[in-house]
This record gives sequence, C-alpha cells and structure tokens, in this order.
Amino acid sequence: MLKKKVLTSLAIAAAAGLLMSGCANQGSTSTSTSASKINIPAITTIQTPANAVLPAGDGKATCPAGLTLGYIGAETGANAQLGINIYDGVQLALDQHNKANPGCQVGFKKFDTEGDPTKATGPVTQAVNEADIVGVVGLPFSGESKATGNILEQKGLVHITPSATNPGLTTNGWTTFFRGLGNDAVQGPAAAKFVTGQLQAKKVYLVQDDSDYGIGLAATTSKALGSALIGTDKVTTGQKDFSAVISKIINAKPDAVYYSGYYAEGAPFDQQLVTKGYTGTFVAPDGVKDDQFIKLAGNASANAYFTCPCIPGELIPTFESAYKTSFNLEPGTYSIEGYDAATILLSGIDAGQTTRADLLAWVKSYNKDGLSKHYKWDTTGELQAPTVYGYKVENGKIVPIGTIG
Amino acid sequence: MLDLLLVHPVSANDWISFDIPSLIQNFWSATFDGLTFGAIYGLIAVGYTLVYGVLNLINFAHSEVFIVGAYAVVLVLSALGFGPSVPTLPLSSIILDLVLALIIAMLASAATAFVLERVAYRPLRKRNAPRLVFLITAIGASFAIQYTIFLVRGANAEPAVTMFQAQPVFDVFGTIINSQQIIIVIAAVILMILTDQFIRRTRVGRGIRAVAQDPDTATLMGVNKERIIIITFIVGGILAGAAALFYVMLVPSGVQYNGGFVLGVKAFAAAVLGGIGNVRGALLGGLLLGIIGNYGQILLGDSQWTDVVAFVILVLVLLVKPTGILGTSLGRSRA
Amino acid sequence: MSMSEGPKVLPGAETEKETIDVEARPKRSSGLFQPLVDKWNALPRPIQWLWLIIVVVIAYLLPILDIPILTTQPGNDWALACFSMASYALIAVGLNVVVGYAGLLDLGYVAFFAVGSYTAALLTSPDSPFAHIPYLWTIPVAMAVTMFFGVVLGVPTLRLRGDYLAIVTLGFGEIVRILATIIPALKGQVGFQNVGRPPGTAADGTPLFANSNGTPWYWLTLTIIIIVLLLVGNLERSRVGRAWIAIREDEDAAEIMGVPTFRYKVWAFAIGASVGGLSGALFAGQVGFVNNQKFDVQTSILFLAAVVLGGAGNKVGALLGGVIVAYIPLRFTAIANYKYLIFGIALVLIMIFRSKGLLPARQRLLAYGRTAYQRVISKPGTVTPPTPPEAEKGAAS
Amino acid sequence: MSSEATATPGAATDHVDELDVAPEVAAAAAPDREIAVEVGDNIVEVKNLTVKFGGLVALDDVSFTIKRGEILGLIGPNGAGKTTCFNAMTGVYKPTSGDVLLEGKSIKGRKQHSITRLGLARTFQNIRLFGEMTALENVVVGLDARHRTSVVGALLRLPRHIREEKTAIDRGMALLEFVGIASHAGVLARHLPYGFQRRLEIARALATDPKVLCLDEPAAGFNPAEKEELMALIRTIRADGYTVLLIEHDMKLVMGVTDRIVVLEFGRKLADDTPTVIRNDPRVIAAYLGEPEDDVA
Repeated sequence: MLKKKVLTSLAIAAAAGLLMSGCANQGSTSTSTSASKINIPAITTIQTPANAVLPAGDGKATCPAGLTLGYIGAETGANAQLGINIYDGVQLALDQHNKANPGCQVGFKKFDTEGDPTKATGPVTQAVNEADIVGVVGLPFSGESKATGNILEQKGLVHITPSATNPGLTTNGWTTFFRGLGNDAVQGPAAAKFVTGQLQAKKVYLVQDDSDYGIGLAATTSKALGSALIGTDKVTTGQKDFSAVISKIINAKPDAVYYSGYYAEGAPFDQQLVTKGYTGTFVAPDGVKDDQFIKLAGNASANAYFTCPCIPGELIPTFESAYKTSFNLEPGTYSIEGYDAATILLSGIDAGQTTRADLLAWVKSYNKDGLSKHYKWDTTGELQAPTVYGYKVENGKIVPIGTIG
Repeated sequence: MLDLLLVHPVSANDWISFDIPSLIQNFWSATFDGLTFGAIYGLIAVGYTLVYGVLNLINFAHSEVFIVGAYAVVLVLSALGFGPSVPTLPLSSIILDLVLALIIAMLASAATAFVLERVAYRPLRKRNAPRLVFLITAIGASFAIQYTIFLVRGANAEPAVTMFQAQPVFDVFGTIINSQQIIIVIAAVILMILTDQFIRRTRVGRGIRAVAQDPDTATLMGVNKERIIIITFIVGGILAGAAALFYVMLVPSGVQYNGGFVLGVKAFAAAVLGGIGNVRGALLGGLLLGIIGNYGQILLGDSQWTDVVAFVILVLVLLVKPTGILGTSLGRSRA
Repeated sequence: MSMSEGPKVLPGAETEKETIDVEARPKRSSGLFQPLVDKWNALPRPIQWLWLIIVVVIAYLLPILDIPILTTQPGNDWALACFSMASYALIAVGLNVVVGYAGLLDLGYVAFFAVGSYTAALLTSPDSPFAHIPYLWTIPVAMAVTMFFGVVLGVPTLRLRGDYLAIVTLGFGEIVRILATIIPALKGQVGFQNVGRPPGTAADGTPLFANSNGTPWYWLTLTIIIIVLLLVGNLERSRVGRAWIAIREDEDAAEIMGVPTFRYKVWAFAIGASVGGLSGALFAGQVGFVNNQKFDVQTSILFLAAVVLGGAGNKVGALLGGVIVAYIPLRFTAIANYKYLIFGIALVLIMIFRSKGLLPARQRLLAYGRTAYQRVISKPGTVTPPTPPEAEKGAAS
Repeated sequence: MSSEATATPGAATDHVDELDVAPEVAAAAAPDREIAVEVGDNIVEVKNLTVKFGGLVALDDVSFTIKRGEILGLIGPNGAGKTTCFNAMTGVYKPTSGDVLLEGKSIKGRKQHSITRLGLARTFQNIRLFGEMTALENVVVGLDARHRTSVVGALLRLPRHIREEKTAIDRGMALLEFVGIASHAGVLARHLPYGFQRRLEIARALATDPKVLCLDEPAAGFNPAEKEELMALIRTIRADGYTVLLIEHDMKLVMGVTDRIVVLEFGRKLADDTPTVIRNDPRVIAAYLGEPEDDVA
C-alpha cells in the first residue's frame, strides 16, 4: 500500500518536473543541431605509399623454423580492447606472411600484462627468457614500458611500441625501444595548431585527467596554445559527474574545450557539457578517439574533433577488408600500427636477420614505407617524420579529416 | 630528463592552493549542483542507516544494491528506445517510461538487497557470528556483485541514457536552476518524508524501531525480527532503486560496474554525518556532503578533493560527534 | 597424546561422573588441514624442527626447481612469480597482526604498502629530488615511516568503534592514493623510474637484483619473511599477543583485566603498518618503478582476502593465504578477468562456511605453554586441549 | 544464560575438596602480598556517587565504604543500580558526580585498566571470558596487569620477558588450581562447562592481584550445590587476605557469606548493616516484596 503511495507521488513529482521542462522546451528546440559552425569535410581515402612493405613480401623467404614474434601487453583487464586491436593487427600480419611464405613460418606468443606496470615484469621477463622470440610488438602503455624497458634492453630484444606515446620513454638511453608513432610532444603542438587554426577557436579551455598521458599531453598542448588558453582544469580517472568543472567552463565561454585524457571520462564529460548548454567544439586526443566515445556520449559527440598520431587504417582498403575477413571487426585504433610493426620485424626475418642482435640492427637502420607511414627512426627510437591526423564525428561515426601536423 | 612533463599546466608545486575567487564566482551553481547530488547521496544513505540501525552492520554491499538499480534503469530505458540523444517521444510516454524504469529499478535493487540478506547475512546471524565476520562478508559480497556485473556488462560504462533535455526553470542569484535539479531534489525529499512517516507511523515501522532499539526485547514483544530485517533491506533497496533513476538522470553515462563503490562510501559518510540510524539525518547529511564536497572541489581546484573532503569530514564527525548531527533516533544509545 | 577434540574425560580418571554442559561441547572446528595440523602437533619437537628445516630448504629452492605442474610459465616468469607470492605472503603476515590478532578491520592496508613504496622510490630513484641513500637502508626507513603513519592514523581512529574503523581506514587508503596523484612531488601516474636495488652483479654483468631476476629478490624476501615470522611469533607468545587476542575477543573485558587496550591497538596498527611498508619497499625495489596506480581499494581487499582465506589470527595461515592469492592469477592467467569475482565469492563463502579460513589452528599465547600443558596432561584426571597448539614454521620456544 | 544454567546439573561437585587445600596455593598465586587480614580501615570509599543517563538517575548520591578484609554484599531488586554502581566503581561509567576512593586514591579520570592496576578487579554477570584462549591463557592475561614487559622486550625476548613468562605459568596454574579447574588449563574458555567458566572468571580477576575483588552475581545460573561451593570459595578468597565486594541476587547466598550488606533501591542506598540486621529490616523486606527470591534462574 505504502509502495503504491510512493509511486503515485513520484509519478506526480516527475510529471510536474517534466511539464516544466516541456513548457520550456517549446522555446528552444533547436539546441542540438547547430553545434559547430565550421565544417571541415571528411576524407574518404588516404594516400597509401605505393611501395609500402607488406608482410607477405615476395613469398620466397626462407628462415629457420621456430622463430617467434611476441606481443607483450594487455589482453585482459580494463585496457583489454586496445590490446586486442593491436595483437589482431599483429596476427593479421603474421597470417599473411606465413601464408605467402611456406619456407618461413614465424610463430606468435602473447604475454598478458593487463596494462599494469606492477604486473608487467613477470611476463616481460618470461618473454625475454624465451630464446625463440626475436622481436616484440609492445608494450602498448607508457607506464608498463617505463617499468620494463630495461629488461628488454638487457637482453637486447628489439621492441616496437604501437601506442605508447609518453615522450620520456626515449630519454632512458634504451637502444632496443622503438616508437611506431608520434609522441605526445608531437601531438600537442599539432593539436594546438588545429584548434586555433582550422577550428578558428579564439578561446580554448583545457581540461586534463590525472594520467601520465593526460598530464604530459596537456603540458605540450597548453604551451603551444599560448594566449588562446583561457583556463585549465583537472578531472579524475573514474570521475562521472563533471558539473563543477562544467560550470566553470560555461562561465568562461570558450570556443573550444580541449580534453587531454581517455574516452572513459571524456565521453561523459562532453555529454554533460552539451547537456548543460555548451555550444562550442570539443577536441580530444587519441585516448578519446574510440567508437566507445560515440556510444557513451551519444548525440553530444557531434561537437567532437580528435587528434591522433595514428593512421586511419580503415581507409586503407586492402588492410580494412583483410582485417574484417579475419576478425569480423573493423580495425580499431592502433590496429594498423600493430600490423606495421609486425611487418617491419617480419621483413627483417625474411631478409635473414634471425637473431635478436641482427633484427635489432635491421630495425635501427630501417628506412622504408609502411602501409600507414614512412618508418625511419632516429637514434633514440623516435620516428623521424611522424604524422598527426585529425578526425571528427559525422553521423555517429569517427571519420578522418586529413593530416594536421 | 622528464622536465617536459614537469611543466605542469595548472599548478606547479603548490599542491594546495585556495582559489577563493573561483569559489565566490561559482558559489551558487556549486550549491545547487551539490544539493542535487546530495539528494541522491541521501537516498542511498537511508539504506545504510536503516541496516545499521537494525543490524549494527555497515552494509558495504549496499553500493552494489544501488548500482544494480542503475543498470536496471539503463537497460530498461535503452530497451524502450532511449539513448544518448534527447528522446523525441511525446511527453506522456516519457513519463510513463520513466515510471516504469523507476519501478523496475526499485524491484531490481530490492531484489538484490533481499538476496544479499538471505544468502550472505542470514546464515551468519544464525551462527551468531562476530561482527568482523559480517563486515568481511559484506565486502566480499560487494566485490562479488561488482565483478559479476563486470563480467556480464564489461569494463566500460554503459552508453548514456538521456531521459529528457534539462531545461532552465528559474534563475537564482544569476545561476540557472534546471528542471532536472528540481525533479531530483523534490522527489528525493518526498521519498524521504514517506520513508520517515513509514518508520514512525506504521506497524512495520514501529517494528523496525523496536528491533533497532533492542532486538531481544522486540522479539519477546512479538516482533518477527527476521521479517523486520528483510523489510529493512527491501526498503533500503527501494530507495536505492529510486536513487539509481535520479543518478542516471543526472549522469546519463555514469553507470559502470564499479561506479557504486565510491558513491556508496560517500553515502555512508552522509549517513554518519547526519547521524546513523536516522532517516532525516541521512537526507541532511547527504545534502551537506554534496554541497561541501563541491565547495572543496572548486576551492581546491581539483575534483579529487571531493573525495578527500568527504572522508576528512567523516573522520572529523566521528571523532568530534560520533552520533552525527541529528544523533540517534532509530538505534539505541550506545554506552 | 590423545588427539580428542573436546573436553573429553580420559579413561580411568575419577571424574567420570562429571557431566559436561552440552552447550559447551565444542563443535568440530576442523579445517581443511586439520588432520595434518593434529599430526603435526603430535610430533616431538626435534622431528618438527627437522621438518621445518626441510620445508625451509624447499622454500629456498622453489624458484630453481620450477616444478612443471606448479610453474606459472609460459605466462609469467617463475622466479618473479615466486617473489610475487612471497611479497603477498609478507603483506598477509603483516595485515594478520592487525586483523587476525587485534581484530581491527583495516580496509586501507594498501596505503601503508604505498607509503613504503614511495619511501623507497623517493630515496633512491633518480627522478626524485631528495637525497639518495643505498637501497637497503630504505627498508628500515620505510618501516619507520610507515610505522609513524600507522600511529598518526591510529591515534585518532582507534578510539572509534570497530566498524567505523573499517570505513575510516578505507577512507585513509583512498586519501593516500589521491594524494599520490595530487601532490606534484609524488609525480602521480608519471611515477619514479629506476628505483634502487641491493648491490651485487651477476656473472653476465647485469645487476644481481635486476627487476628481471626474480630469484635473488625471492631469497631476500623469504629471508625477511622468516625473520618477521620469528619476531611475530615472539610477540604472539607474550603479553603483547595475549593483549591483542584479548582485545579481539572482548575489548571491554580486556580493558577491565588491566590491558591498556588503546595502546596495544596502536601497537598492532603500527607493527602491521611497518610490515606493510617493508613489503612496499621490497616491491618498489623489484619492479623498479612506482606510480600511483594499484594502490586502490581493490588491492586492499585482495590483501584482506589473503588473510581471511588462509586463516585470520594464524600467521602460517595468513602466509598460505598470501601465497594462494598471488599464485592463482599468475598460474591461471586466463582467469585475470575473474580474479576479483573469485576472491569476492571466496570471502563470502569462507565467512559463511569456514570463518576460520583454511588453516584454523589457533595461536599459542604462552612462551612456555607447551611445558605447562604437558605438566597438566601428565596428571591424572585432566583434559587435553581441544585444539592443540598450532603448527608453526620457524617458531622457536 | 538461564537455559545454560538448567543444563548444568551439578557440574564439578567433586571439586569441593580441592578448595580446602587452598591457602598454600594462594600463597603461590600471589606470593608478594601480605596475607594478614587487618579488618578495620576503609579500603574503598564510595562518596556521594551519582550516575545519570540523560534524564534518568541510575544512582543517586550513594555512599558506603568497604573495609579491608571483609566481604561486603551489595543487594537490591532488579534495576536498583547495583551493576551501575559496580560499573561506576570500575570505570566503565563516568560518575556524574561524587567519587570513589581506593586506599585514598581517587579513581576519577583513570582509565579502566589503570583502575585495575590500582587494585580493583571484577568479574562479569554475563560471563566475558576470552573464548578463543585456553583457561591458562585467560588467567595469564590477568597476570599481565602486573607485568612490565614492553613490546620491544617481547619482540627480542629480553630477560625480563622470559622471567615473567616463566613465573606467569606457575602462578597461572596455581590460580587455576585454587579455583579448582587446573585440570582444564589447556581447554579453550568457550569449551569449558558453565560452572568452570564462572570459576575461571574469578581466577582471572584474582590474577590481577587486586586489593578488592568485585564479583558481579557470580552465582547466576548455579544450582544450590554449586552455590555452596561458591560460598566456600569466596570465604577462602577472603581468608587469603582479599577484600570482596559481592553483588548477588540470591539472598541466601548473600546472607550466608557476607560480613556486611549494603541495600540499594531505585538508585539510593536503603540500608547498610550486618546480614542479621538487614534480614529483619522492614524496609528491605518491603523492597523485596513481590519479587520472587529466586528469579535469577
């Protein structure tokens, strides 16, 4: 009986509130449509290097049996999806290579770190102690890379990270570490240029999360933004309610908000921004560029732009269709980087570099096009000419809008 | 070596800095936002307060009772066609759908609370287990539910479910109060009044108070203690279900497997702040905690401080006035 | 020596007429290993020592033996897995002092672990602006610092009722984690690289205590565990241990029997904290990298699960619990996603069906109890202890 | 409690004789104390003791003294304030006003454990042993009140610790023997028969080497035979030089064992005299009218 009472009164209360909102709604129905005034068209193709090295090679490679590539990184845990994107890319490269080269069958071993620096030493040590592993794709995250880079260094095992972007990683003096994409120090200025240039924002508000990645990227971005930066704020990993930050932003009336962090917080943040009446653009880096962002933020995501040192693998038709056939999925963020990294290692094996030392030397002097970009590293392991792409949300999908830096 | 990263954009080395102008500027919006969130804390806090009253147990798993309700809201509404976008349904059907979601969330939360009580706590009561055993069980149950959800629904938050576009209703001191805030606060207050009256006026409510004061005497006086305990859990669950609806209304994309934990700890802090065992205290504590947490966050310039402020308040209250602001009215006075 | 469970009257005694209260007759509180424990207690002291030595030797050989069924390969390096188990065991032994002995539910134990880790990192990592000291010195420093934190936290909160303590420690754990994020000097997720290590160089020129070299780290930790067990055992069989158990059993009664309960609770907290700090410093040294991740509530609960699983109040049980909690996810890597679910359910089930954990042997609280009880037993008309003194590793008396 | 009592028919009746050997045992139990009983001077003075809970006055301006070496009974109907008085004396409750002096020293502001060390020990009406400890360990906890080993001393097994541990065993066993349960030294307290648990409570309180031993309804749940034994035990304790304060519901037991009786009613002192006088005091009889004598069972 009481329950009935509760429900009735609740219904009344809800009705009252909705009526109020309903009345107000009459006046302002067209809030969500005109999110951005600037329209940068999406690109539908990217230029794939004509002579890009592919895993299949010439099909005549021979190599001793038992050679193995490793993937070390998250397979389970909260960061599993990113790991799956990467090792599926690696797997695809290996499958193509082994199918085309009957004389050279390379194995594949995966080691799960859960993306956790404190757990990573066990799997990494195991990997370096397995003598058949000559090259590694990984580790995906900066923290775990920091914690274990010296182990790979000690054993001279070459590893190409497809996604760890912390600039500090190449300052450790490691000779076995190579980064298969641009770091945050490249992305930050590119993002700043994109926001103030193409997006024509005069006033930018920067919000960072508390991650290594978010802080580092925010530092380089804010430096490059200069006087356009009108305010900064911080949010926390796992935060769900951003009303306090949002009220500050609404008061500051920026043209663009740059969010330096991951999609788990970025999506609800953008969603709440728009719900609370923010009409500017929302710009975020690769950590937010994920289909989950759109799923989580819904129509609010229409105001979002992304910057990413990653290459839109889905626009490379050969890669996209092969990936889809193999895994029944669209390639994810960093799938192409994983694929390219594996390709570089495989081409080395095909060229007869079958020891760790030889393969390391091979990568060090590598200077060829990959499917996504040109690969040539400097002495510290940074790419010499990294590219940063811009993306936007269009009709509920993330689409590339071309290079921005 | 990492000097690039040391260029901290917000504050270089002064890790505590008081941003008073910002607090003044955002004072009213922080207050209204805090009240709205505080109302939700209050609804959850009732569950802690009631269970603590009758069992002297911090029901750590109550946060999971809440989050199950939140999942119910999200799943029901998505099935009804709600999504991240503002729904285009006619108003009447939105109201109907929300009421339906509310009922199902209440049922889901109440059912979780019921199962929890029967499966985890009741066997312990029968054995007359020490209090530590109850607490550890509560924590274990909380974990088990959290990670069951994790396995079923994954690590990511559920997609946003927007119920309706919050509309500005009126203006207070230059800060707009929107329809969501009004609905949540009013509905929470109504629910709290109903619960309070339920405890004070009905036969079952008297039973709850009797058990809270003295379980043995209550049993002797013909109160069915087991039934009262179950009802207490269910009432707490129903309110948690309601809180779940309002939470999703406020934070449409905030439903995640571990999302209840911190919220639960804060709600417990609210219960203690208001005076554990006291339904009115739960609401008061919730509102206060919501406001103070928001002030702290704006004053100190980092959302992380919300939690720190909440915990520090909890400790201070426990040390200075362990009975909370409104003292105990449901539980016995403890010597 | 009879292994009877309850106050059963020995045959031939004159007390046959004595009727023993039915209520007081103990229920069989047999643990999983109860027969083993009974057998162990029946052994004469020298034989126990012999077995202990064998067990210790096997423990030291563990990373080298790499038994095929037990090994965590190919997913994880076995020697490092051994270290991981050992450090969890050490943590569990420390937490057992707080939860198992004194009955104080500490849900923020990971905070002490964090403080220990950060102490080691701040004093050895090149990323830290502080003065650097040799790594091995950070271990006592970390213990002292965490002990200080334990007292600072304990003095205000240990006056609270038991269940409030749980929530306050939970809050403390969160605050430490958050402060590690907020305070710039602690470098949040950026963290500290190249945390120090003990000196020594292996044959191949790499450091002996490299983060990839689990065996020396394991031996170091195992040695520390044995020392800690001996010391904790000393405390257990003394006025201190009795005070803790008395507090756990009935705090008011303990106070009235002249136990300064508050002081002993603070001691339990401080000692538990220092062991937590010790393991934190070891862990920081082995991983070589410390940041603000992994010092969350989940980890605290995992530690608690270790203690409860093994048997709260029993240091050998806690040790076993720590080993199991660390080992299972490393051995069965496929269950990584199920880990917390499994341990959550385990907590509930253990509490409902076997609240004493896997190794429910009770603690011995008298330094010379064995002789005393034997004296009693040798007299006619006496009753054997229901659950004889526990099996202990490395316990001298 | 009462259900357990009925389930304890004549437990340990055969142990009566053990009590007779007590004096030498007691000497072993507390070797340092002066055995000589000098009845006369006031060892405890309760001065105008008042305890209020909120608006409720549980104890109203009660004064009495306990003389060295006597057995003082504290009686009164249910709710008369006996246990409150007890709790105020042992520091469980803070007196609203008034004071309790032990050998001239005020217990005000002292923690419970330091009151115990001052020389006031008690047992509990509802038995509160440390269930997971053996009988001997329970007693040694009491003995620890007089021990001075520090945490560091125990950690490193310093000589004092070793010495104290060794004497603790002997004295603990002697005390168990004294109360007649030495044969159960190694049994967990919660596994002891009900009657033994009550005896163990007394042994544990004695172990703190008190000047005054306060017994809170020690006969609750006992049958007549057990009560007889208990009376003998209390007398032996007194004979050993302890002063005893006895709260008891059972008039027969109180009349049989005490030297003097203080009667409380509604928180006030009603009478204070020898058992013979109390027995015939019309006010006391009135206070107990309608109150069945053996409602403890």
